[in-house]
Amino acid sequence: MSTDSVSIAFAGSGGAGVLTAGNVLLEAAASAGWYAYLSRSAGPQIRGGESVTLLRVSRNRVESHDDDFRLLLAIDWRNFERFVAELPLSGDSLLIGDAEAGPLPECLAAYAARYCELPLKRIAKGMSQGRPNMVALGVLAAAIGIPCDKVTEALAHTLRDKGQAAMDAGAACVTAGMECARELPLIKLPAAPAPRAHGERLLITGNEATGLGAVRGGVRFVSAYPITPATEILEWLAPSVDRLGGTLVQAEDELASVNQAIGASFGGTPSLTATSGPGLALMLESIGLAVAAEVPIVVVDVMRGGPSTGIPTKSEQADLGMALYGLHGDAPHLVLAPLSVADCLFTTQWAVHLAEALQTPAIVLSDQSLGQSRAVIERPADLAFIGRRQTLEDIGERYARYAVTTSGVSPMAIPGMPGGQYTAEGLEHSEAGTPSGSAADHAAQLQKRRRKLTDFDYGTHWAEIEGEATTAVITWGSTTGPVREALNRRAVAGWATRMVAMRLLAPARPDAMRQALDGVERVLIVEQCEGGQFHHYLRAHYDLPAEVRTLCKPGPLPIRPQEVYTRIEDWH
Amino acid sequence: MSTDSVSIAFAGSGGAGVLTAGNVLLEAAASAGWYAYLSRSAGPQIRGGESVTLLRVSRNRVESHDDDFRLLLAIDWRNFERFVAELPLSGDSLLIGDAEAGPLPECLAAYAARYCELPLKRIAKGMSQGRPNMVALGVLAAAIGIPCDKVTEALAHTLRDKGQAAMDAGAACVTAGMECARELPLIKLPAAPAPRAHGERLLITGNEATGLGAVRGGVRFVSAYPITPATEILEWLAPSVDRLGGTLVQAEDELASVNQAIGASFGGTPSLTATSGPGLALMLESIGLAVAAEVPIVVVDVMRGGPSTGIPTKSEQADLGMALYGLHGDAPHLVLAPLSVADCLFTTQWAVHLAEALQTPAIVLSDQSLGQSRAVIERPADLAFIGRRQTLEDIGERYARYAVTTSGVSPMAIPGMPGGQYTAEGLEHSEAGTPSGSAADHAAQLQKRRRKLTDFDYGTHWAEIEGEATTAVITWGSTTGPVREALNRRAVAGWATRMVAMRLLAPARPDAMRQALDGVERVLIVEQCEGGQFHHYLRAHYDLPAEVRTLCKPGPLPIRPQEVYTRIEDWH
Amino acid sequence: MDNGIANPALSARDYKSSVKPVWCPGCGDFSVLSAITKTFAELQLDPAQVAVISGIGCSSRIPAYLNTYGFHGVHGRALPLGVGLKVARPDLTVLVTGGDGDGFSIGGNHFLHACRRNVDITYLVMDNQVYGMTKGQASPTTAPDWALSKLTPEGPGINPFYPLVIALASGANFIARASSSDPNGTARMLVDAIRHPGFSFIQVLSPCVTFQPEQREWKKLVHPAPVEATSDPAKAARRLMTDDNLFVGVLYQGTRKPFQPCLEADLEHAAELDEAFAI
Amino acid sequence: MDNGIANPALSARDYKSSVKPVWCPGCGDFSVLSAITKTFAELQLDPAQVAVISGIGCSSRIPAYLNTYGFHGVHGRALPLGVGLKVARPDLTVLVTGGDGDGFSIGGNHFLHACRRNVDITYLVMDNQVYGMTKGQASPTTAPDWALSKLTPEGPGINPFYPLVIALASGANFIARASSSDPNGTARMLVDAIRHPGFSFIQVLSPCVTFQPEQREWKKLVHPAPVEATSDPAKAARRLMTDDNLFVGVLYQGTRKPFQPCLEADLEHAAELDEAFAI
Ligand SMILES: Cc1ncc(C[n+]2csc(CCOP(=O)(O)OP(=O)(O)O)c2C)c(N)n1
Ligand SMILES: Cc1ncc(C[n+]2csc(CCOP(=O)(O)OP(=O)(O)O)c2C)c(N)n1
Ligand code: SF4
Ligand code: SF4
Ligand SMILES: [Mg+2]
Ligand SMILES: [Mg+2]
Repeated sequence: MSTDSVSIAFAGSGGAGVLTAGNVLLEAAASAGWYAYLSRSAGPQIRGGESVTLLRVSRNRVESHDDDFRLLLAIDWRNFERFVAELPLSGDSLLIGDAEAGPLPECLAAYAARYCELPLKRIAKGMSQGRPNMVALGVLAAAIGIPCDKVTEALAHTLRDKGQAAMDAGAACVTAGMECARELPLIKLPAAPAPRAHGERLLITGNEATGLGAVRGGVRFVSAYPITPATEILEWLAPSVDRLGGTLVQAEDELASVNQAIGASFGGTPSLTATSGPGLALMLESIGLAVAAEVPIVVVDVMRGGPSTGIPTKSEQADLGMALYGLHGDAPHLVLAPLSVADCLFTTQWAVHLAEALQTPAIVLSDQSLGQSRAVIERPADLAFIGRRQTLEDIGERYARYAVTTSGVSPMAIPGMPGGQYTAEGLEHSEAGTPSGSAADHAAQLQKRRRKLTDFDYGTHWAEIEGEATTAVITWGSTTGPVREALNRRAVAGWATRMVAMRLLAPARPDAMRQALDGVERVLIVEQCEGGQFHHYLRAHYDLPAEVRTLCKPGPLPIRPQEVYTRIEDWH
Repeated sequence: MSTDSVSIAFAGSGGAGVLTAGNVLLEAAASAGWYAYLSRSAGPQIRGGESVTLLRVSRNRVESHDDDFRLLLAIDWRNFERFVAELPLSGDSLLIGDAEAGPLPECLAAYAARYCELPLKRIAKGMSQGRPNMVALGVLAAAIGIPCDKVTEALAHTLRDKGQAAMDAGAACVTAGMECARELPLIKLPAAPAPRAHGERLLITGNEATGLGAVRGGVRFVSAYPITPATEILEWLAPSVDRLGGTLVQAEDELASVNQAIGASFGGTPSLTATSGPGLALMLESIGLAVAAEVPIVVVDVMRGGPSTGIPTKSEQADLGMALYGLHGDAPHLVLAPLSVADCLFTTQWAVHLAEALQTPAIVLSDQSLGQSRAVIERPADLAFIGRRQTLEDIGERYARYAVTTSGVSPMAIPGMPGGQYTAEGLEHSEAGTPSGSAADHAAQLQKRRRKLTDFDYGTHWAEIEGEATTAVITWGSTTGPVREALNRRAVAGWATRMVAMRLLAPARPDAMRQALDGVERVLIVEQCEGGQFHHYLRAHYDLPAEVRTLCKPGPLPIRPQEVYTRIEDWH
Repeated sequence: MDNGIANPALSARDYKSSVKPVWCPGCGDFSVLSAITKTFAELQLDPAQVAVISGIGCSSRIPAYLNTYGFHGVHGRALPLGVGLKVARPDLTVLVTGGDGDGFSIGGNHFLHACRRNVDITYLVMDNQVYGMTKGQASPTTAPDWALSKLTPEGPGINPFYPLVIALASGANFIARASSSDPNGTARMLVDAIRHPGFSFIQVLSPCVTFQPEQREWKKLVHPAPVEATSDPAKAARRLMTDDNLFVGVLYQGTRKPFQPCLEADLEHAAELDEAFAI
Repeated sequence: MDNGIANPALSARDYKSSVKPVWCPGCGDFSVLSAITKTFAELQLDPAQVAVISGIGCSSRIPAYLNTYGFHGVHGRALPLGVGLKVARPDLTVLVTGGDGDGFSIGGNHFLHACRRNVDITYLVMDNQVYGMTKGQASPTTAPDWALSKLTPEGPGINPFYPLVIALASGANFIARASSSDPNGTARMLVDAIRHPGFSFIQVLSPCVTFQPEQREWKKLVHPAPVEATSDPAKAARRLMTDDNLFVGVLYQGTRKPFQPCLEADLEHAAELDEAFAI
């Protein structure tokens, strides 16, 4: 458990407003200078079901949850047992319930000693427009020490469209809540870090950051078919890409959306679509077309629990195999994964750049835990690599769209360029693009399409590599958060460990990995997937040290730093 | 090059009828007691394009082509250069052309010394209803020594619907052709093996054998969407499954066909569909549903050149990755591959059995070279393992469709069974089938679905293992033919080699492989795929000896026995 | 558990399962669920002889709430599941259910072809002119100027999909519209639809109170069809030319023969088929 | 190579590429190809400003035979390729082509939704009532009793798909039927279709001489539409009720506004969007 941060949970059913209150607290903590990370878990109901908001506030950058929660406040306990597995508590966790909400549920009996009741509802009732969630907000703020003015500021911001009366009522509730928390044993946060200039940090979800990365990368056409948990990317992009002179089109299904993106990109516009596992499955045939016809597109898969419809609102890293190998035929393409909420921006932008530079589809594997969590992040620099496609410059005697060049990348004519006319072709073809079944053309085109990916200089972005040691942890995507935290704790405890968190999964780069594992004698592989897909991928494409361990766990529960820590410690 | 067999090629454009004549010769050789194997290659035209028929006749079982062709007869040379790569000739190959067809093409100049012209067209013109292909048939039969009566018998069989006059004309042409071949240097075949009773052997294509395996396995519902080179499976099944009291439905697309099969199987009828790469890609989402809802189906993918539309009429083994890993989420399922034309029957039947026994989808990876080739095979025994599903017997207090049993297989209620009502569910679910997002249910169901596959006793069928040696070749599917032939030649040359030809690809069975590789110090991996998909699969799931070599070549040219031979020989 | 054979008099509640719906309070789908159980009771169907098949969406959750066989498939593919099941098992009563997104957007092709194919199943679509489950995006039946989805902030801007028109144009054999505000009327219509041979289609106006709250008004706006059901497609087409999309009733009852291959064998053993290949 | 800008008078052959068609001798698609090149010449389109998009099938091979930009996509997905291209590049002339299998079977959903969406593209389907490329199976437009496919030896047995009816029912803005036996007439119609704003659909009867040889007779059977093109959908619908599927002419010319988002920016840099998240 981290000592630099405090993790709290806030539960309630129906329209109790725990998410609103949680977000106000997040915003308050952020503007007071802390880092923070918020996620939310809800029951299966479409609306009005029970839910819990999980918030972690920290002195340092933080983009995943801790091992356990120091404080749990419930406005009511309805169906609370649904969340208990997601809410590890420790012996000294503080539990707060509303006095009118009935007894502490059976499943929390072990923590009864640190349970106290507060009259949240009663206080709210006693105030004009009083709401228990706002009183609770005050309690929580006081309990961890978020300054009152920051909370009321954030509250005013949230309620700005509801009028002054609502804001005043909310502020009064918060004050009352803070008052009422006076007698609680407090769990003070370490002081906030030094204040930062406006705009140096962003408060953003992974899905929003993905959208931002897309438009920064130059995406100006987006096709959409809604699916949980990817929809927010599309919803954020709809007005945003529009303001930048592009557009978003809602398609009839994923077969249409991916082909719309391919069509738009054929026309020269960097294009993207976002989906989740079931939608990506439907797109695979056409992603293969983009490989063969060499049309850049970016497809974001915000992974959720599988297989099939699975657990649509929970996170898992189990679409890796599909993203890597799911296309028919030999179809080399790019697969990338953001390593944190912040990295959703960088990785998506990089994906656009790579797809455009290499004229190939890029699949970006985000997941629900990145996409739907909101965090304070450093504002990423406005990187230069806006997607640039190598387009036709001079028309030679005969333009050959699929010319076998040294790099494997062939200059692309864009409709409108005189003399560049060619047919983008999904059949195997000659350099000119004419359909061909000859062994020589097939081999040449297969090799060129592979070579352009393997020979490209990806620089150091392929992975985040930290620490010098003989023990290494290899991970990818969202599990990087808990891994990094575990390794930081090990460092504090005096144990060095190397971390290799992979951002670029395809093409495989065995040489880069060899260097990254130089001197490493044993590795732990961490992934959130029952079948060990990442582990098998590593075995298939890389040479690993003889001693390999795995921490492969399916969703929906996140992997906790302590699990990683223990799995390494056990080794000794 | 084999000395027990003779390989010949017969080329011609337009309606020259080289396929008909080739098939007559095949049938004649078969009924005279030889083994034989025929494949065909055609230009891109839908009809009337140039084509070449490749026939190998042998004393022993033969189900793939040899290294080169001893005889090439062309009725004309139009676009012949298209085929030249598929038609390796040796220095002593005999070339025959029609006297009126113009000079030997440039690309065959090297073989001019063994070229002779025959007046095929002129002879045909001189006869009533004479056709050059029939004259050529006589030439070929004489050249390799197929008895005249067998040829005329086979011809009569082929022309049975065209009337006596046509048969007589054909027979006269054959006789004239045989006559005209008198002066040729002959390439006599070794004597035919001893005659066999009618019905002990079959003359069949891989696609037909697949259909036969399906109905033998118990399939009684087939859904269809045409695609090259899988259509013939469906076309054979349409009337056949009907005669057995089932039916075939042509669907609007592959999304529909796979779901029709799942629906029919949910109703208790063993079901199958067949497709090729692009179609399988479209089916993946729904195959994941069959995994999650535990509904058996068989999907045959007759692989063709990829990626995308690729080379639809040519063979490749490059859909392996998609078949193994292409489903989203952790979705264990079966993947099998027939090892020869004959084995299409066994493997498909076994796939139906396994799918039914394990309540899961099975993907069968055949390919164009198996599916569209016709061969003489031993009639397979009528095996007992007709698909048997473990269905509901007693209704306990509460029937739990997805009960976590020791084997992982849960008795399945079939609509109509009183008290068995449940909802087949693609969402993660409890044992009862109620949607559940709980970590415990998810883990239990994921593990059960994996366990039922890994714990099943597959016996020895998972691979064909031959030879005792420290050097082994591992292969799968259709490349087994040339591998086996290469190893037989090595055996003749006094070198022992072990062969492991995998029929069951998923689930991976590392223990079985460990045993199969016991004592093996080095392995050669053979596959027809540019990207080394099989090689990576083996690395991912099995422990291989330190010394590993690969022979990974894309289509469309087949891997020849000599390539395998040389690749091993090089090692020394 | 009552399996419906011992006891000939089943009531609507005998067709309900114990699973609690995930729907929002007030959602129209509750009434549709009750219309379905009423229908089954009216027809005295053996629950074990009924299969209810769906795709994905709020409305597609229905099978789990019924005590019949059920299949909760993937998004948009309920119809081919139902078609395959019915063709292979003509003895079952097959009801396919789902939403406007599931049926007309991603599933539009199967709708077209199921109408053409005319297998004897019934397809009930709970039309709320929105994707409920994914939290409120435009569906094919949404008005072009509906600007409440973040995905299409200025409205989808495209011509709506008219389910009855398409059903008629592609050859459905029974076509009707119902309203969830009248579960008894819906049940009566569903009884007729199930009894009618061939492919029957019912569009049920079923409000999404969360994302299309103004649909609560539907119950006041719907009105009985001004004309009788017809078996003349031309008449039905003319009727639809002046459709306000709010009449409730049976539009069309055709006489096309259902698609149902005969499932009788004339061979006993599959191995008899080897003979064609014997040398 | 002539790029069409230097020379203002382009003839039909300037739009042909040097690739030799794979079609069977006598295939109707040859005439369609020539109708297309005639159309482009008539409109004097710059070949570099034209994109011809298709799926998979004999008919879908057309792009390679033209000297314009082209896209030979996957089976059934030509329309979304064309829609995406046109929306992102409204300056181009986008012609989508293909077959009845590609467009109405696997691609049926995109056809429905492209008609609704009304993007300003033209869709030309070479209807031969068969899957030519896969060697002769029934397509949606095949007669129910056509028993020449091994896949459906007793005929598909299902109601045909009526392309004009579906186009009208789902809101296409220009609807016509042509015959490959009259390439000049087809070209005239295609000129009108391309000029007409919004989604234009032309069904071209184009015989498959190999698998539907009796379609050679079409050239004798087709006849001009007995009535003028209308802009009234009801009138068009009535006209289709007595359709013998062999009239040739424009059925319907609507006035719906094409779907085309404005592509003007009001922000210069994407990074300006960060501000909404700034702390
Ligand atoms: C392949 C796929 N794409 C997208 C989704 C996400 N999704 C789930 S339900 C739904 C729409 C449901 O709308 P509708 O059918 O109208 O049902 P309602 O919720 O309105 O009853 C969508 C898009 C999915 N589950 N699968
Ligand atoms: C996903 C997929 N399924 C099936 C096929 C096989 N296929 C190729 S063309 C075709 C039908 C073509 O029919 P149509 O569009 O009418 O074109 P025609 O050949 O008649 O001109 C089919 C089924 C394919 N290429 N891809
Ligand atoms: S979101 Fe709409 S459709 Fe879904 S349950 Fe709620 S009210 Fe019903
Ligand atoms: S098969 Fe038919 S459609 Fe295809 S090229 Fe030949 S005639 Fe034309
Ligand atoms: Mg809906
Ligand atoms: Mg066709």
